[in-house]
Amino acid sequence: MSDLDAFRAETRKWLEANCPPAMRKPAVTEADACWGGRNFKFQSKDQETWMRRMAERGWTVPTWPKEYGGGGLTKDEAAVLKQEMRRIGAREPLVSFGIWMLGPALLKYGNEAQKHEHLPRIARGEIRWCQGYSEPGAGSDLASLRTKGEDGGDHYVVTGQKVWTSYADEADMIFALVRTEPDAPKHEGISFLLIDMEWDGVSTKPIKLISGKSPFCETFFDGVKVPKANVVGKPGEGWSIAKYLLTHERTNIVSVDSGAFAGGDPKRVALKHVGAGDDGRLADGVLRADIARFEIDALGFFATLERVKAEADTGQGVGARASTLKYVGSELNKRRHELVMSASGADGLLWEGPEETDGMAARNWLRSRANSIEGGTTEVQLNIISKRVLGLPDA
Amino acid sequence: MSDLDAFRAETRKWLEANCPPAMRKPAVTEADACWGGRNFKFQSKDQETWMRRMAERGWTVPTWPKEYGGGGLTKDEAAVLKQEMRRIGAREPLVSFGIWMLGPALLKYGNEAQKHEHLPRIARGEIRWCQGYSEPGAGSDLASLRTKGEDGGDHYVVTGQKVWTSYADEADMIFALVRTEPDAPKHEGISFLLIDMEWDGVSTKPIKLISGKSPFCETFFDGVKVPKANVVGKPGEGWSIAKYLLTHERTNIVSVDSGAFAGGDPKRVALKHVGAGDDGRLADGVLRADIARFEIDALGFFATLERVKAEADTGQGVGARASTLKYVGSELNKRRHELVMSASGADGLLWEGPEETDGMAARNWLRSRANSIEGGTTEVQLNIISKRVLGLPDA
Amino acid sequence: MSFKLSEEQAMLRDAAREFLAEKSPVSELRRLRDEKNPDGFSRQLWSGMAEMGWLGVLVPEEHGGIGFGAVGAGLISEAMGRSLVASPFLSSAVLAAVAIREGGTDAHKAEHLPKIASGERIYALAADERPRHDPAAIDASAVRDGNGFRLSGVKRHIPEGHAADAFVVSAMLDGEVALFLVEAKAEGASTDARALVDSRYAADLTLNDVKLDGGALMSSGEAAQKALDAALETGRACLSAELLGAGETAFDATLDYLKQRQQFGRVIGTFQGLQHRAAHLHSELELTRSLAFKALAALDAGTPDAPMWCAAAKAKATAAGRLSASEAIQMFGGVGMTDEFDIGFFYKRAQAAGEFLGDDRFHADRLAKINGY
Amino acid sequence: MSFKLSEEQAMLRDAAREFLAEKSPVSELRRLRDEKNPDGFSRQLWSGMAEMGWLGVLVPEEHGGIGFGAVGAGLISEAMGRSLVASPFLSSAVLAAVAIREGGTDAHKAEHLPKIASGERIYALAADERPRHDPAAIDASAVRDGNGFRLSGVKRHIPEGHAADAFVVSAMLDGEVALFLVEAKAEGASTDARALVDSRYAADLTLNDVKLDGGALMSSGEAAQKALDAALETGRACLSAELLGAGETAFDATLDYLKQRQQFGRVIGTFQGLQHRAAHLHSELELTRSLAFKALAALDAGTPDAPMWCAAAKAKATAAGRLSASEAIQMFGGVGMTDEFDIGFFYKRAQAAGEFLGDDRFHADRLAKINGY
Repeated sequence: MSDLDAFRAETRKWLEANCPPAMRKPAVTEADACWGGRNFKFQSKDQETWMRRMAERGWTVPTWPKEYGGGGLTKDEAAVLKQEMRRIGAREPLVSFGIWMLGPALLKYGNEAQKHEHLPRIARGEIRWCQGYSEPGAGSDLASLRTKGEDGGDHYVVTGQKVWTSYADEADMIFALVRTEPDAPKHEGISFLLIDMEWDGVSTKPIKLISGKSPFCETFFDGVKVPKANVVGKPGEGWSIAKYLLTHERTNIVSVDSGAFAGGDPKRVALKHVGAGDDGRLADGVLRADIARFEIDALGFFATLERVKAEADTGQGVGARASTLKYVGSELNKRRHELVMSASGADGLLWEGPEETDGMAARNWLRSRANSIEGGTTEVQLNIISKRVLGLPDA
Repeated sequence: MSDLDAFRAETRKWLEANCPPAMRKPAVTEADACWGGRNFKFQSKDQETWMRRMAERGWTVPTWPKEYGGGGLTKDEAAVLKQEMRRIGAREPLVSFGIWMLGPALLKYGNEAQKHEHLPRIARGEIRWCQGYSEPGAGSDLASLRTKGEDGGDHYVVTGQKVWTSYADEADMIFALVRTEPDAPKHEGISFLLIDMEWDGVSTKPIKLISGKSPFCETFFDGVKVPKANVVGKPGEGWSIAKYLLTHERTNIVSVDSGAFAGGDPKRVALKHVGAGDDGRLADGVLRADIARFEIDALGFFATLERVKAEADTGQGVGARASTLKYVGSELNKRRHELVMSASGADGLLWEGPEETDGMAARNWLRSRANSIEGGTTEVQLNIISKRVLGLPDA
Repeated sequence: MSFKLSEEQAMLRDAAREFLAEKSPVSELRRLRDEKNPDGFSRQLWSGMAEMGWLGVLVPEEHGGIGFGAVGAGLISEAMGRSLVASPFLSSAVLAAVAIREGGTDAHKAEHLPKIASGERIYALAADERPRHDPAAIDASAVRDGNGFRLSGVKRHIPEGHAADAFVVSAMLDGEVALFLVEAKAEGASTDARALVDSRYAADLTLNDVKLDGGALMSSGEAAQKALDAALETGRACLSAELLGAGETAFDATLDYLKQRQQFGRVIGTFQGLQHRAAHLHSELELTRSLAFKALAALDAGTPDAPMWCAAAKAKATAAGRLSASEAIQMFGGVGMTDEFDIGFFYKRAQAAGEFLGDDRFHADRLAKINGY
Repeated sequence: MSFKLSEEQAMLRDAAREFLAEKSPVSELRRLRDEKNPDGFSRQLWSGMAEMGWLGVLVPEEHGGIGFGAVGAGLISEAMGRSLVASPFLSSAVLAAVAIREGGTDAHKAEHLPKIASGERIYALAADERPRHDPAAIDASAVRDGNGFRLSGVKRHIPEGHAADAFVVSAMLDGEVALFLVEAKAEGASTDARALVDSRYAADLTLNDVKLDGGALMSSGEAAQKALDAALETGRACLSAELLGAGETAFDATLDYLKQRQQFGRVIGTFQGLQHRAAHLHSELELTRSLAFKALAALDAGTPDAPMWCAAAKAKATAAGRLSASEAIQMFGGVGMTDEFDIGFFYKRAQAAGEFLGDDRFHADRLAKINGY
């Protein structure tokens, strides 16, 4: 038996013994996820037990080094763990921006003190992080940020405003891009700071979207004192770190799986709301044609995800192809929602009502419009494809 | 009875008496049109009679002044003449680039000698003109032309190459843009010259297109001596004249009428080749959907033509809107041919065969691809719309 | 049939644009929504519109209207689209007015048309029963009962139906379509208001063995079908004009934004990728304008191709209205997604107005049927 | 089912690309056309392909093939698409080979498959009878005659059918589909070669009371239908791969052109309007590649969803192939319209390969049927 087989057997046994049955059902609503943090209220005892048991083994962050609270697993072992969790339908024990974003940044750019201070708390779900990149008016031109950190000797005095800070109102800390060297060139005067949301001068305000309530906030810094020990990497190196994380984020798209389309499949909605005609087929031939073309593209998209993964396994990497997936996937999802709305007819227009699901179709449809804006707009992806993949020249 | 009514009565009577019955049937092939020129062979005695009778009255060019061989009609009278010709289905007695393009240019920019020399011969169908603007490699950037006219005292010595000169192999003369002032800025060193195709050093070669034979030629100038008396307008003014004519040409699009779609209506072709399904409707639902969407846009296009004409009548003019029509109309026509091909199935793929119509569908389809290239590409039209109609700024 | 507006029509258009821009800008819709106004529209504005004579735009002069025809109604609808005016105009002044005008007895016309024109009462057409527009699918039915009828069924998605005082209801009678005039307060009739995505309301009308006297029957058979069709086609053409107004206004806002918004040190309107999309959208709106007014004029002229033009207009206006608002959101970027900006209101209304009386897919399919394939 | 090629498959792909790029560049198609070659393909190249073993790619080893399966055939097809190789590969090595392999008796397999693999004889599948692909519409029919049959009908649009020595013909027998093996020289059989837009030939096969012996019947009923379907699906997946190869090559040529062509003092590849369209086209080709190989792999795996993948692949490949070639013409501009440039050949072949065995519309409609709507 190879080491990996032994690991698999062991893991399977441990999961069987330690994953509470309630944690083997798929998460349905956002509340089913464990986000951790100082003020997090566990939904159930099982949720807490599951998270703590996994954290104890470092398996909330399986590939991080053990000294920082991780599991110290190899990539192959982590893949086995994932497979075994899937096998029994086990939920992720902990989700957080700390795991997805800050962690990788600290592992690559942080100093030892920062790693020891922050990574274990992320791994154990003690501190919930949020991300402070975007600013009002900056849009796709992320580097045009104006939040400033004035040198106060051993600290910076930070003043400015961030926007689209998801869950800032529930987070304990924020990692933020701040312009600390005002005279440096645009991309070189930015630092990557770690800021506690409880410090004086930090406040947040939720953003209402066209789809209604949202996890997004505006976050304000009004003369917040941030110790220089909380700069990740070198002062002025913030842009490189942010770019590294953006690529990291985009690559994650590849982990989208087919389940993403559950709950709003245009053909099912159409068959329910429109029904079949005399020839036994969906009565509106034009809607049928549009759905068929959508399905062809959706099949193409998922087949491409599969292919890109297969090729990444053989060492070709995902790279700028992530932009193709981001572009196709987000446009496709908008089209899906648009078709669901068309197929739903007037029922889809419902905004609120006595049932909890009332208005869901419309709100999901509206929310989907942001798919081609957030995480790099469709226009930015097309620019990246045309330049980095196709090699077309800059103007 | 108003003067216009009197004119109508008189015209009706004259047409009745003078338009040979054979000339009251619609022109079907290109050969049915009378193009005139030194070497023109009339298709029939009737064709010749009709052209000569109309030319005698100046009605081949009804609004040109009488002194230049025109009819001297007012705009309203010319409209009445057109209506009366349509009433009996009378063909145009003479078609030519001289009438459509050179004539208007000479009327606006020519000197008296030029007008007296050239306009009457155009009106009487004696001289057939072609247009020499485009050059190999110039494409949309028309002004980047390199055909040069070196100053030889009382003449220019012209050397260079033109392309897309329609019917150059059948034309008697060419009006051409030639760079006569090599040191002037790009748009200011160009002159508008009148050149006889029989002069030494002029030669032509037909261009074969993807659709097969074409009226387009390459035209070569190898040290051709062109008297300075043959410069229209001032030397260096050629670009303004050409621009004036391009606008003139684009505005002509507005005279496209619904008959343009005759012979290749996707729904008719589909009903013939695909047939109806069990529900009595066109059997392929996706093809049906695409044809329906095409028809909606076609209705929209023709309604827009009608509206633009109505608004032009009330003095709003066509102006940059011609670009919208050009864009929509040419893309629509490409779509039409594409649908006809899809509806025809393998029959549409036929390239040649015993029947004269064999290969027509495919050749027309291929020819239509040039619609969005010739007369200003789709991209150029979109640029014009975005800048001149929408007021978006230049980069 | 002409694209030239008469002097009177041009005056109506200018008056409608001016009045509504002043009295009911988009902020008014936002206010109504934020204060959770139970009507979803302003009764005061409704009176104002009545005073302007607009509620009688499709009502003949002899019944207190101004008889400006479909083009007139379209011009008002277009102006309403420009600032997303919420009101029962479509239901009462268009759909119900035409249904009664074309399908009512002289007595119905004399009694109800003046009240529509004066705005004294609000009427609505109760035609649909399915989630997706399908006015031919009628399960509601009336049975004869003495001199009168008993009517049962559920009519759905009636725009502003919660505010209607009376309904024109399509139902089956003796195996044929018939139109009935039913009071909202009739015993057995009840409405159920539903808040929609566009911050307006639609109602389902439940008819539970409603007793009607003989005078409630407007018409039946072919006459009823013709009146119903006339009302629906006029409604579709007016919605096309409204979508045109909304689409053009969203586009204007986008153009303004493109001209001032900076990214990467450039005004974003200089990016050719956006320029070409804007030029395309402009063309789509040009086609929409032509089709909407062609359809309205064809209705006024009563030409047999009017249904084809109405189908083409509603299909194009739905698609172009949606494209205009969605391109607006995309070009505004993140702020376009926020409730703080007005663009979302345009996008939502485009969807609702697009869906009512059949969306682009419904009408493309219908156009194919009309044209024999 | 995996996207990873085996080592053998990767070698096949590389060999096919190399061999065909060298022996049969696009100029070869032009030469065949200009010299009015009556075959429309090179017999010498055909022998070369046979020597490489490719004509037996779908023939089991026991019958002289290499049995590389659909993925193998797709890799060869893709390489053929890259330089628009004209040959009866699709008809003989794919359609007829699979039809005989799946629907022939042991005797048919033993006799004909080795000849397909060796290239000694050319075979073709005669399935369609209508202008537009519709293999279920079969009017051709066979009647029993002693121990044999008499066969009549007209089968249409058989690619390279003019060069076929024998045909697999679908016809009705006793009210069921049946497959027959018919020699081109049989009395009463005649072909009529037609020059197509892509400078290749297709033939109509007229069967006028052709007398066949009992051994001509390959299979009938469900077995025949299954064999016919297997052949058609494999053909569709291979055409998808061919369209992918042609589409990618046209796109590469366009990218090269965009990088060097100057207009208005700039390389035109710097115009964002063109950049975004190129990026979109790239995405479409990525999806096409995934779908084509997913379909081929599903055929080899024999999974029940193979028809769905084949429909999706052929629909996408047809649309993307057409888009790639038409964008090429548009971006090349006027010169793209001239016969002198190669782009036109790609556009023409994209249309023909797109149409054969069903275009994007046919397959989108079919996908909807397969998926139950």
